[in-house]
Amino acid sequence: MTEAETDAAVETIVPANPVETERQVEALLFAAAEPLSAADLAQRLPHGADVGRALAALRGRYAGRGVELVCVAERWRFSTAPDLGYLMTAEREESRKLSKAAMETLAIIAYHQPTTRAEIEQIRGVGLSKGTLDLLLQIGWVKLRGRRRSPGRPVTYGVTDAFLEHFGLASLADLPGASEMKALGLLDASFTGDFQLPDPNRQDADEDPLSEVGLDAPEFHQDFLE
Amino acid sequence: MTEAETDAAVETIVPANPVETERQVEALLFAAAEPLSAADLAQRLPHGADVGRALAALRGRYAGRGVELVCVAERWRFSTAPDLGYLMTAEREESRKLSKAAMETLAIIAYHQPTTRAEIEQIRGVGLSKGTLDLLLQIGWVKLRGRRRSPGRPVTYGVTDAFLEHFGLASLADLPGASEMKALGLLDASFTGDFQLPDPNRQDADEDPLSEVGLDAPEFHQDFLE
Amino acid sequence: MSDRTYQPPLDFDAAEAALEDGDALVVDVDGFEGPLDLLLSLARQQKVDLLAISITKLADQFLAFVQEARRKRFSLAADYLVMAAWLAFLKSRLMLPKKALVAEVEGDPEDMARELALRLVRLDAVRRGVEALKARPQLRREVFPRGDPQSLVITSTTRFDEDLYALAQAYAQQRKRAEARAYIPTGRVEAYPLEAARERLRGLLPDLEAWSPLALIAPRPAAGVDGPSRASCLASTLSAGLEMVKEGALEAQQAEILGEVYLRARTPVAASL
Repeated sequence: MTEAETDAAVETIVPANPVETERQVEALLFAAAEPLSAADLAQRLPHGADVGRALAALRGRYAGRGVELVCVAERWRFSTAPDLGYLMTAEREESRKLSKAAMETLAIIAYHQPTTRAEIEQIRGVGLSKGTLDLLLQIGWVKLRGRRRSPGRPVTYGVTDAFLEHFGLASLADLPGASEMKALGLLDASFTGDFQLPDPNRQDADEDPLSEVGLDAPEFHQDFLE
Repeated sequence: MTEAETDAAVETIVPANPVETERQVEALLFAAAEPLSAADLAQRLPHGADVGRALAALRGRYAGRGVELVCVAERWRFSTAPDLGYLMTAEREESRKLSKAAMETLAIIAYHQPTTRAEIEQIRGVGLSKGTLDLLLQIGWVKLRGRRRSPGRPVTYGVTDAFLEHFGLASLADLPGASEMKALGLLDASFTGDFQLPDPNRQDADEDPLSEVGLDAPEFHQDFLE
Repeated sequence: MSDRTYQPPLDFDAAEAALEDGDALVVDVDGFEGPLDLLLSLARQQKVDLLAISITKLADQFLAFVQEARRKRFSLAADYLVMAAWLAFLKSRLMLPKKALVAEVEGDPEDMARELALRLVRLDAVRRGVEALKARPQLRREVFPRGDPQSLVITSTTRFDEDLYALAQAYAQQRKRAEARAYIPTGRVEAYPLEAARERLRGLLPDLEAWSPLALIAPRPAAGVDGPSRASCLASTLSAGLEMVKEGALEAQQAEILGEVYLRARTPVAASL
């Protein structure tokens, strides 16, 4: 016999206290993941509880408050008062600049994708802090593409459609090339390094697509405990 | 000009109405998935709103109801009254039954933080099996705080906000019995003095007084990056 | 208190569980988590403030426990035996008259006893902390958060206003940096061998009766042909020339620092050959 059933057994003898029923309904509606019907509530309450009365009393109690008890399709739920909707939707928009490291990392991923963390570090000549890639992933400009078929099977990164959209590019082929950069004075005329624009359609032969690989997150604590 | 700024400009002329502020705070806390700090709330409310007063008023208004306003980890949330827990069979999570060792380790970390593995072992008088701390870290109740400035620079542990939220504690100072333990000097790491009991499990060189280290706790990223 | 009171409960399940966990040395046959745990449970049987417990009595109880366990052939973890030995020692010290002790060397037994009592108090406090925590209403066990939170919360959207120029700039700068860093001398620099320079100078000796500038003497690399650079030719010729000065075959002079170096064959040319 469960605790609730025990209670129910008791409640058949002692009639339900309306104040208590109201508290119970209030708690149930608050904690429920979806709206509940009067029948749902009755089922979960001690036998003999006057659910209708409790709902009416609660509706009255919450009227005009910041939260209201509403009935939709014969189901009840709490929801915030309609006139306060602006509080829920207001977005704070902050304009921010990416750090130099983040911008450079983004640029490398854009021009060299699919690329690995090690390659990024090699080109930048400095280690990449975890936060940098995380930030780019979080902004949604960089995504995991798959894994390189090389020892260690490192994860490969590429840019997203959101990246192209943000920078107003129709495709990766529209990234400024060496000649544009020279024209902009960003590169010396004498720059001769190999400079290839990524082929947007390129699927590296040595890359396993993401879907095939279990990118299980390693247990984070392993990294720190030893 | 952002919306918040617009509001602020208006509100400097019309002072915030306490009743309205209470409604707004109520709505925000109801709608929130996570506890909100007074600062979180203030940020979303028109300028000049007295959040503290609204919280106090709400706490009084909900006292004894089926839903209560509680302060956990220095943030605020509505939650169902503890005595009604038996009704929430549908919402109850299969509770993790922590082992005695894990529970004691958790308690030691909570009361003695920041504390090291060696100190935990010293207090319990037995070695700590590897899985115990891992489990607590994984649940998210314990975090790495930094390193002790003592030979070997051992890692120090502390409890998280999730721990405080789970046990409904407004802050560490609200740990049950903490003040009594403090009065008895039991939380003072140096209380055992120079003399050591024989203790084969103890890793020594860790008797420096507890001192807060300025190190950032390492961040836990969902580290699928490598 | 009779011996029965503290006879250990023989908890074989705990022992087996411990074996499976690989913790056999930590959790002992009797289910106590180490000697301190056992001591605490023995101390509680004295039903007094833990700080006021009789350590000699406690030592007796512990030693009896250890003896009993050995009699029943339970393997005891080493730390139980260490603790037993230490308690026997402490007890003997506590029973000695104070003046018989060499306190300076071995420490005050009263201090040691108080220390042990404090350790037990602290472990006991942790246990009570655990109970207090367990008694609290816990989230999703006794208290429940909003089951269906609304869309909101602090949706601070951050807009990054980076433009393509910044991107190209970031990339170009790195490529330049990488290029500078990646400078590797392209292969070996070919040098004009000293031997060759010496050989050549000897051949030229008959033509060097007058002071001749080094720049004219040194060979000029043919344009468009890979070979030693002009600088290398000059350097090697100078070196070879100085060696021959030392041998007495040549004379050298320089009018000023960094000025042109002139070479001339010494007069008794034939003698040196």
